[in-house]
Amino acid sequence: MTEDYNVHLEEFEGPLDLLLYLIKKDEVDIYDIPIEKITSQYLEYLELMKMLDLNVAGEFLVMASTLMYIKSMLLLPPEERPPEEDIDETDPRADLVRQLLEYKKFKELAEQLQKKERQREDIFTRVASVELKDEGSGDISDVGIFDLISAFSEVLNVAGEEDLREIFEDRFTVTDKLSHITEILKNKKSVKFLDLFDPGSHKGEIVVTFLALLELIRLKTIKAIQKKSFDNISIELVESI
Amino acid sequence: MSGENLKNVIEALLFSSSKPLGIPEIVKVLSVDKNGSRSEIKKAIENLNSEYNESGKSFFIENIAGGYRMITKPEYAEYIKILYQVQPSRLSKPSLETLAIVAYRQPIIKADIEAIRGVNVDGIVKTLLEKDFIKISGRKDVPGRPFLLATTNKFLEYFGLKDLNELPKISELRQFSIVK
Amino acid sequence: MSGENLKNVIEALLFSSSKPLGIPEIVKVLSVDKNGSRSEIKKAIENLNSEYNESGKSFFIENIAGGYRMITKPEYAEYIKILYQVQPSRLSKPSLETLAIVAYRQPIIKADIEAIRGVNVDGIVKTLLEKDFIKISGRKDVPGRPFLLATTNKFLEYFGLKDLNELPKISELRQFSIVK
Repeated sequence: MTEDYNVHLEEFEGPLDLLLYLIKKDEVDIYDIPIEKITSQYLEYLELMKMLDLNVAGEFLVMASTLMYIKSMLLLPPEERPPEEDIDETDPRADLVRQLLEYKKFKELAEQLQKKERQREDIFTRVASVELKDEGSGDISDVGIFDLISAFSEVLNVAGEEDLREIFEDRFTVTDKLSHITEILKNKKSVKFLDLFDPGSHKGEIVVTFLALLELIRLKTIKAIQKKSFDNISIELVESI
Repeated sequence: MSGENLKNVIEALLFSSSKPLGIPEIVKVLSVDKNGSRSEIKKAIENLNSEYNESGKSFFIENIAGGYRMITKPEYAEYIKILYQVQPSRLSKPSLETLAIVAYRQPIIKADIEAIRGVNVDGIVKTLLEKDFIKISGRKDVPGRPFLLATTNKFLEYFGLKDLNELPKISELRQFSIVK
Repeated sequence: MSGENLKNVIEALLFSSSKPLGIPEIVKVLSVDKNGSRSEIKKAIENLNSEYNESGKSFFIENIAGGYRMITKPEYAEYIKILYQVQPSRLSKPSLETLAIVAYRQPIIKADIEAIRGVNVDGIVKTLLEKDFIKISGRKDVPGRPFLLATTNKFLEYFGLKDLNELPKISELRQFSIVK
């Protein structure tokens, strides 16, 4: 069912993005990460991603074991922890925090570059630039993959408590849903993410709808937008020529 | 060549080119006839810009990617966009992040980008190479002699940067004590 | 829209367009905001032209093929031609592919390049010879004694290679999927 539409998460985001996402979502201090809580949330997302057959990269699993290792280290009294080299703190979270901060720095630099990219869209050289665009008013950000997964887990909660790893029937195919979603969006300009899922529909259908959405986002046929972080997500057609 | 004539030739050159022109290129073109020194050329470009500004032209000359280019003022974008209803091709977040890492840490090997991003970047590096935003700038002198990656002039142009010094400073970001 | 503003928008449109713009196209763009009648637009273009003339600009607006276009004055053509000659042009994809074949298989005869690429490469080989990326390094000892082709020092320089041993291994290129 999902074979042809195996979404490569690499094209979206990685384990560090997920961790930063969870840290921001829970508004926890990056210098004092509640490892136990974050680890269990991380593992939940991993489960969801696996269930969606998102082709979870090995890096996500490596990070999971790193988190669990840190968790176990924190259970030991400080003097029994193996001595760390090069770090003047004995906190087992130190390396991870440093990696997160370093990555966060580049994420912010990337945002600065993105601002410059947008500014350039208002400038034309003598031979008209082909890279034109037409975008509505600002203050709307593109939605990250984890926002989508969060929204998706809400849908699943509504759908009931069946085993998430059940084998889905082949009644709904990603291809069907691809055209279904595109049809809806041709008629309406914008649709709320949650409205694309019928309440009470079969879980297989929900998963297929979600995969179709990811595929459409990857193909840049649609875009997911959010007015502010953790707000409701809406889906729009990317206007083509 | 008189100052007036020099200025006009430079204007004609800039006007007819969509790519930024470097001073050396302009010097070369002028040398066929008479010549203009680097400083004369720079002065002429400054004069052109003040003229455009005073007479309220819709365009000006920008200093970008090591060269000069005539572009429209941003305030006319809304009209020009109506004329060319084309989709923007924007870079994805992972691409922007990877570019940021290359830009600030260049020259850098792929493995070091991966260490920062925490994921494999084969696909993204390939796309960025194809789009000419980054280039292979040499090899690192370590076992395996991996390729070093660096940003290109196209990168500077795309983001509207004169040179790499114009990259947003890391200190302009919110302060973190990254180094203990 | 004031006359001044109308004129500026039209200037920006003409400046950024590579094709001649018809009055109806300009009317359409302006109609989004406020509007300009056909005669107002024509008047604005006339005004722009007198301004360019008075301030001795190197370009003007010509009425051609039922539309309007900004072009450089003929007297600057000689400089623009020189510019195109001195401007470093990027190698095309077919040129790069041919160059790659020569680089990895040198010395090689033209017929063997054609056998790999599946197309006639006369034009490309000629260009590469002119640009000094490849040279004739001898003749092959087969009937007809065809020329053998090899890369030059300029080739090494252009690609930032110390010597031919620095050429990326095919396996490394595959890593970035530069070759399929």
